[in-house]
Amino acid sequence: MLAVEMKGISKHFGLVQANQDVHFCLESGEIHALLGENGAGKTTLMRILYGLYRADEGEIFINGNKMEIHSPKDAIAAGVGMVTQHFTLVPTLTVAENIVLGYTNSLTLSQKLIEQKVQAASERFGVSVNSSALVKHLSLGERQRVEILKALYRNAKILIMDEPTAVLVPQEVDILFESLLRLVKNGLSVIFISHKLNEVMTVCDRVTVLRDGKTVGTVNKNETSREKLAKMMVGRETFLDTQRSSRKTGESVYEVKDLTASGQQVVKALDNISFTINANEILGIAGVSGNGQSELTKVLTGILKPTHGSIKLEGQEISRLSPGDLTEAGLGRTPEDRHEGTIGDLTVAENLALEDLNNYTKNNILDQKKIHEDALKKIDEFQIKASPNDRLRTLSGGNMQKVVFARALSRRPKVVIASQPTRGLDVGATEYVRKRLLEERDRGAAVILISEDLDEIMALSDRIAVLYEGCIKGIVPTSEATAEKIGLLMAGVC
Amino acid sequence: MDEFIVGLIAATLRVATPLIFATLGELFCERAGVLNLGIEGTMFLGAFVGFTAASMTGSLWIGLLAAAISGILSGLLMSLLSVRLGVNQHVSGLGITLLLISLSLFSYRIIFGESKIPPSINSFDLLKIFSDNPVLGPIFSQYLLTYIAIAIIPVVWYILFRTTFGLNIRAVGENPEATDAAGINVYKLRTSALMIGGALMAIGGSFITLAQLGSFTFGIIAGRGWVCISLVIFGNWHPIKVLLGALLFGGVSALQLRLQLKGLKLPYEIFLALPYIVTIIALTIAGRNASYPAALLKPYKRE
Amino acid sequence: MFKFRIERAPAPMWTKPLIPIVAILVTFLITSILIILAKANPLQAYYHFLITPLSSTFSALEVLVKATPLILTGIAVTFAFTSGYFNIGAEGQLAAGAIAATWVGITFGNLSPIIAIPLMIIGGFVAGMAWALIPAILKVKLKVDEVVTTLLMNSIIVYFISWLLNGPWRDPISNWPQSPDIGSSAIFFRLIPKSRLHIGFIIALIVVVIVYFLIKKTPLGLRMRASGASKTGAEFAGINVSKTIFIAALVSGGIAGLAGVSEVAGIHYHLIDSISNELGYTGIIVATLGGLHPIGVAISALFIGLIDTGSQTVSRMLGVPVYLGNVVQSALLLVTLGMLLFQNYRIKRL
Amino acid sequence: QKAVPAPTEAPKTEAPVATEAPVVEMPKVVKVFGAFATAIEEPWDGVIHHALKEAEANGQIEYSYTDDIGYAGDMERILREVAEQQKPDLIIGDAFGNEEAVRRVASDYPEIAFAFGSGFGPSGDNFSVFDNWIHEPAYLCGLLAGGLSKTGIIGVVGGVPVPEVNRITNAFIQGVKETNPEAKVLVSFINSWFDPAAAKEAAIAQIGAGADVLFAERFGVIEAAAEKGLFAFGNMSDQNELAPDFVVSSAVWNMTPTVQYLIEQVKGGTYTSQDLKDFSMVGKGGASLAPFHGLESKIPADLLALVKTKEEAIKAGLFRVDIDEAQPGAVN
Ligand SMILES: Nc1ncnc2c1ncn2[C@@H]1O[C@H](COP(=O)(O)OP(=O)(O)OP(=O)(O)O)[C@@H](O)[C@H]1O
Ligand SMILES: Nc1ncnc2c1ncn2[C@@H]1O[C@H](COP(=O)(O)OP(=O)(O)OP(=O)(O)O)[C@@H](O)[C@H]1O
Ligand SMILES: [Mg+2]
Ligand SMILES: [Mg+2]
Repeated sequence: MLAVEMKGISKHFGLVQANQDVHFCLESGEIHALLGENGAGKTTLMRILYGLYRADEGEIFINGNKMEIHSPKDAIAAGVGMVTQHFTLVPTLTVAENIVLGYTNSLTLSQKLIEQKVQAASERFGVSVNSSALVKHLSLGERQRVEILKALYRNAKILIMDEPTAVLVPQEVDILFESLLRLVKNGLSVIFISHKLNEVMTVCDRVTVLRDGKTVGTVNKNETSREKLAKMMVGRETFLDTQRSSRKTGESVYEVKDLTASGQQVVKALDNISFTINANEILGIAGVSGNGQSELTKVLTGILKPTHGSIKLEGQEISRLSPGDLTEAGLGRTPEDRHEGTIGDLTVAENLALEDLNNYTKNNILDQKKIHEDALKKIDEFQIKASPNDRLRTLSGGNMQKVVFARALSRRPKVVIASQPTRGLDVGATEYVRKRLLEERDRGAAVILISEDLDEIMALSDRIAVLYEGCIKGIVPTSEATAEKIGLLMAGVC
Repeated sequence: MDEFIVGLIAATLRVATPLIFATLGELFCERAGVLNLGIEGTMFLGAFVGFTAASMTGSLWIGLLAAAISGILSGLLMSLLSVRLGVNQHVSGLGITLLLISLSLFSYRIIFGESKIPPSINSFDLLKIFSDNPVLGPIFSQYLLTYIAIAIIPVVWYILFRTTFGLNIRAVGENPEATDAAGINVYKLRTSALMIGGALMAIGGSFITLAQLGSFTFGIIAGRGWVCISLVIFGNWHPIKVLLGALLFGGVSALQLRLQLKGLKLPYEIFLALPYIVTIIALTIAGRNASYPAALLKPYKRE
Repeated sequence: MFKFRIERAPAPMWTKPLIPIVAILVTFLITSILIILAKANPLQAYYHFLITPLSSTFSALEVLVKATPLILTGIAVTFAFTSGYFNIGAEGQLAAGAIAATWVGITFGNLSPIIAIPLMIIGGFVAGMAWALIPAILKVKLKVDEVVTTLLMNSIIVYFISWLLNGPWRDPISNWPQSPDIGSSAIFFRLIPKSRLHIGFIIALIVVVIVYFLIKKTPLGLRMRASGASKTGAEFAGINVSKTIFIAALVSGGIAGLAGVSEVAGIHYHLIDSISNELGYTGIIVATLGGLHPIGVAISALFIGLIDTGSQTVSRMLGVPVYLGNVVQSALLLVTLGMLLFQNYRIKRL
Repeated sequence: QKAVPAPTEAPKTEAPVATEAPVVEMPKVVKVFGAFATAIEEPWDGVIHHALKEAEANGQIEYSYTDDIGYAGDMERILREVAEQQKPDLIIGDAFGNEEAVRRVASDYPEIAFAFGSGFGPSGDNFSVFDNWIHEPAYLCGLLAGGLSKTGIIGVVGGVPVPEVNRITNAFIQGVKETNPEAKVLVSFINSWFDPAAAKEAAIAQIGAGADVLFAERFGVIEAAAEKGLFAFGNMSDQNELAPDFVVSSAVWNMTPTVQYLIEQVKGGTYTSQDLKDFSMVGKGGASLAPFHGLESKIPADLLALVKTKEEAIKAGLFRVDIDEAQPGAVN
C-alpha cells in the first residue's frame, strides 16, 4: 500500500520554480530517500506535504485518500510528522512542553503529568530524552531526538526527516539508523533527505532523485549504486578533480594561538585553538555542523571578539581588530551565509564597495562614478550575471556568492577566509568558486576553508584540521588523510 | 495602623487597578510577540465605550461588557495590521492609539452634544469587606473591579503557565516557526492574545469611567497606557512582578498627593516621572538579560 | 469566470505612485461615515479639508508653517529608522531642543541675531542629541530596546518642563505656566510680511536637502542604509554598526531638537508646557507615509500639515467636531501601511 | 481674498456674499466667532460657549466656533483665517496661553471687536478683556464651608496655580476663616486642566487627612465627596446635578451679561476696548452663588442668614472681597 502519493506537485517562489510536476510515492514501512543537489526542491516538496507551503498545483494522497493539507495541523492529523532541517523547537520551554505543544486536548497543563507522559513515550519509542530539561540547554543531537519524539508522540505513521545527519557525528548517525530501522519494523514509514550517498545506500529501501525541481526518477537501492545516483542528481558525471601535486608552500603568514571564545549557547564555543598557515596553502577546517565553525568564522572575521588568545597576521596582532580594520590589514573573507553577509536591499555596486568605503570616498562624498566603474570591472572579472544597479536581493545564490567573492578577493588579500563557500550552490557555481580558491592559493594567499562538506575539504586542502566541540582534534596533511581517519576525528574519537 | 498608611494603601490599590488590567493585557500581547502601542488608545476607547453603553442602557455591567468588546475590536484591528499584514508594530500601535482617541472624542461629541456639565452615571459602589475593622475596613473599601484586578493576576499566571493556551502563547512569542510547525495557527493564536489583551486594556480604561468617576472627560487616560508599557518591562513579562510594579507606581502617586498635604514642598514632577526613570534603570541593570520574548516585534510569515 | 491568484512578487512599478492616492480615497470613503453621522456633507467636508486651506495666500502659507516642525521631526525619524534605530523619542528630543532654544534665546537674545540665532540652532541640536543619548548608549552598549526607552524619555521630559515652568522658569509677569520671552534678536524673522512663515521653514528645507545628501551620497549614509537593511551584512562588510547606529540616533535627536528651536523661535517666543504637542509622534506618521525618503517626508509633512489645518476649517465651516482631523490622519496612516504591503504582491490571472 | 464657497450646496450658516460691499446700515444679527484653546467641555470655555449658544438661540447672533485649538500656535492662524474669510463682527475666546498671538491678530484687524478672557488689560481700540471674577461667590462658598465643617479641615483641589485659580481659592479661604477662624484649608493642585481621576485621588487624600468639606475647582472632586458622603462646592457652573445630595452650592460664572453688553456695543457701533471685569462680577449678574437645590435645610439658619447678608452686601457694592492672586500654600 502507498503511505503517501504526491502527484503533479508544482510550487514556485517569485520567479523560482522550486517544484515542477513532481511525482513521489512512499510505500508503507519503507525508508525512502529523497536525493538531490542543493536547491533541487526537496525541502519544498516536504514542506508541502507537511502543510507549511501550499502547492500551486498537484494532489496529495495519504493511505490512498486524497487530502487537502492546509497547515501542519492537517498533516499531523493525517499521521505525518516532520523533523525539519532547522529545528523548530522553542528554546525557553522544556522538552515536555515542546513535545506536547499543539498536541493536547486538555485545557490545563500539568508539568508533572506531561513530563511523565513524555518520559513514557521516550521509553516506548526508544528515543531517549530528558523531559524536564529546557531545550536551550540541549546539544544539537539531543534536540534532534526531541524533534523525532515530538513527531512520534503525535502518532506519526509517516516521518519526514530533512537532512537529519547533517548535525550528527557518525556514532550518533548509527544510533539514529538503528532507531529508524526499529521504528520502521513497528509500522513507521520514513522519508529521509540527505546529500550523503553512503548513508542513503546504508539505510534506505528506495531512492527518489530530484533535479531542478523535477523528478528524475525512483530506483530500488538494490538496483543502483552511488555512482548511478550521483549521475542522476547532477545530470552529468563530472566532479571537480583537483590534481594534487606536492608543492612547496610559502612562509607562515597567519598564526592562531590558544584562541578561546564563547558562543550563544555554550560557554566555550572555541577552546584553545591553535594553528598556523603558510602562504600558498589551503588549510581545510572540517567538522560536523555545530562544533564551533560559526564561532570560528566570526572570530577570524572580527565579528566576535575572542575571550582569550591571539591571532597574528605576518607577526602583527589582529585578534582585536574590527572587521573593517581586518580588511585593511589584508584579510579577505566570505560569510557563512551569503544572505546574512550581504545586504539585499542595496545594489550590487554598493555591496561591492561596502567593504572598502574609504577608497570610494572623495571629500567625504561617495565617488559614485568610481563605484559604478569598479563594479562593472568586477562583474566582468568574476562573471557575475547582473548589472551594477540591480538590487542584490534579485540575484540567484550563485551570483550572490560571486559578488561576495568579488568583494573579498579583488583587493588581493594575504589571507582568505572562506566559510561554507559552496553551500547551496549548483554544480557550475560550485566549480567556479573552488577554482577561484585554488587560484588564490596559487597567487600566494593563505586560504582557510571552513566547510562541512568533507569531499570539498579533501579536494581542495593541503592540510586538514578537524574541529570537534570547539577544539582542534588534529591537523593532518591531505596526503595522509583518508575519509575514515577524518571521520573518526570529526566524531571526537581518538 | 496609622490612618495615613491605611489611606495610602487604599489609594495605592485604587490607582493601581486600571494599570493592573491594562498591563496584564499588554503582557498577553507581548508574550505572544506583539508590542501593542495601541494600549493608550484602547484604554481610552474602553473608558468611552463603557461610559456610553452604561449611560444609554443604565446598566454598568453592560457598560463593562461593551468596553471589553470594544477592546476586543481594537485587538482585532491591531491583529489585522501587525499580525495578518505584518505592518511594523510601533507604527501600527501608535496609529491605533491616535485613531481610537480621536474617534472616541469625535463620537462623544456626536452622542452627547455639547453638555455644560459632563453627563454622569451612577458608578459602581464601593464594596466594603471587613467594614468593622478599623485597619482592614478602609483598605478593603474598594470597587469590585479592584478586587477583580487583584484576583485576575493569579488567573493570568495560571493561564500562562498552567494551561495549554498559555503554553501556546509563550511558544509563539518565542518561536513562531516552531509553533506553526507544531500544528498551531500562529495568526489565530496571536489574534486571540491581542483580543484578550485588548479586552483587559479596555476594562482597565473603563474602570475610571464606570467605577472611579462615573463620567467621561477628555484627559481621562492621561498617559496611563505608557506607564503600563513600562510596567510590563519592569515586571519582566511576569504577571506577579507586574503587580508589584503597578503597586509601586500607584503607591508613589498616592504618596505624592499625601506628602503635599503635609506641607512638604516637593517637586511633585519627580514623583510622576519616577516610574519611567525606574523602568529605564531596571532595563539598564537587566541589560541584555531582560527576557524579551524572542519574537517580539517580528511579524511572522510562512512564505 | 476569471480566476485570480495573489502571489508574492514585487508589484509592477506603475502601482507605486498609485498607493498614496488609493489610500487617500479609501480613507475618505471610510471616514465619510463619520461625517454623515455628524450631519455634514462629506464632499463639502473634504473640500474644506483639502482645498479651502489652499484658497488664500495666508492659509496656504500657514500650511507651510504647520508643516515646518513636521518636516523636521519626520526627517529626524527617517534618519534614525534608515539605520535601523527605531527612535520613538522625537517628541522628547523636540522638547529638549525647545528648552535649550529658550535658554539661549533668553540669555543671548539681546546680542545680534547673527550670534543669537546660530547659537540657538546649535544649542537646540545639541540638546536634542543629549536627550537621545541615554537610549542610544543603552542600545549599543547593552542592547536595550530603543523603542521603549525613547518612549519613556518622552514622558520624563514632559515632567521636567512642567517643573521648569511651575518653578524656576515661570515667567513672573505671565499668569500662565510659561517661560519669559526670548530676546528679540533670537526671534526667527518672517519670510513674508503678514504671514507667520519664518526661517524655520527654510531651515527645515535645508535639513531635507542635507539629509537627502547625507543618506544617498555619503559613506555615512551608505553605512546607515546598510546597517538598517541588514545588521549582520553590514557587520560582515566591516561596518561598525554600533557606531553607525549611535551616530544616527544622536543626529536624529539633534534634528528633532531643531524642530523645538523652530517652534520656540518661530512661533511661541517662549517655552510652554505643550511644546511638542505630539509633533514627534506625528513625525513617525510623516516618515512612514513619506516612505523614509527625505523628499517623500517633506511632501507627506506638507500633506499632514494641510489635513491638520483643514480639520479646523471643516470644524468651523460645518460644525463637525474638530477631532475628525485626527481620525482622518490616523486612518490614512493605517490604510497606507496596509496598502504598502500590497507592493509585495502581484495579481495573476489564471 | 475672499471665502470660497464649497462646490456643492453652500452650508446653511454661510452669510450672503453681500458683506463685500460696504455696509452702511446696522447689521441686524451680529456675527460672532468663538475661539477656544480647550475643548468646550472644559468648564472655563464651556461657560463662554454656552452663553454664546444662548444668544444664538435667541436669534441675537450668528455663531460659529472652533475649540480645542490648543497652545501650539494654531490660535493665531485660526483667528487670521476667520478674520479674513468669515469677517465676523466680534470674536470671543480665551487668550490664556495664547496671549501674544491673540493680541497680534487683534491689532491687525481693527474693524473686528475682540473680547478675550485674559489676565492682562485691554489693548488697542478693539481688544477687550474679561475674566471669571467669581471670587465673590467663592468667598460665600467659603463662609458656608467653614460653617459646615465639623473637623475644621476643608479641602480645595485646583487645576494649575494660575491667578484665576489662586484668586478663587484665596477668596474661598478668606470665607472659611471668617466663619471658622481655627479651620485648616488644604490646597492641592493636580497640575492639569483635565485629569478628573487625579483630582478625585487628591480629594480622597484630603479626606484622609481629615477634610470633611471640599471645594471642587476641577471635575473629579465632587465624585469623591459624594462617595464619602461629604459636602462639596462646585465651581464655574451650577454643578448640583453631579451629586444633588452633596453639592451645597457652586461659585457660578455667567458670561451672559458680558455677551449681551458686547452685542449691544457692536450693534450700536459704540464698541471700544475695555476691561469687562464688572460684567463678570456679582453686581451685574456675571457671578453668583448657585441655588441650594433644597440643601438649605442642612445649613444652620444663622449661617444661611450670614451668607444672605454678605451676598446682598456684595450685590449692593457695600462689601468687597479681597483679590489675592498669589499661589496659596498647601496648608492654610
Ligand atoms: N521561502 C522561499 N522563498 C523563496 N525561494 C525559496 C523559498 N524556499 C525555497 N526557495 C527556493 O526554492 C528552491 C528549492 O529549495 P529547497 O529548499 O526545496 O531545496 P532543497 O532541495 O531542500 O535544497 P537543500 O539541499 O539546500 O536543502 C531553491 O531555489 C530555493 O532558493
Ligand atoms: N530572500 C529572497 N528574496 C527574494 N528572492 C529570493 C530570496 N531568496 C532567493 N530568492 C530568489 O530565488 C532565486 C534562487 O535563489 P537560490 O539562493 O536558491 O539560488 P540558486 O538557485 O542556488 O542560484 P544559482 O542557480 O545561481 O546557483 C534567486 O534568483 C532569487 O531571485
Ligand atoms: Mg540552487
Ligand atoms: Mg533542503
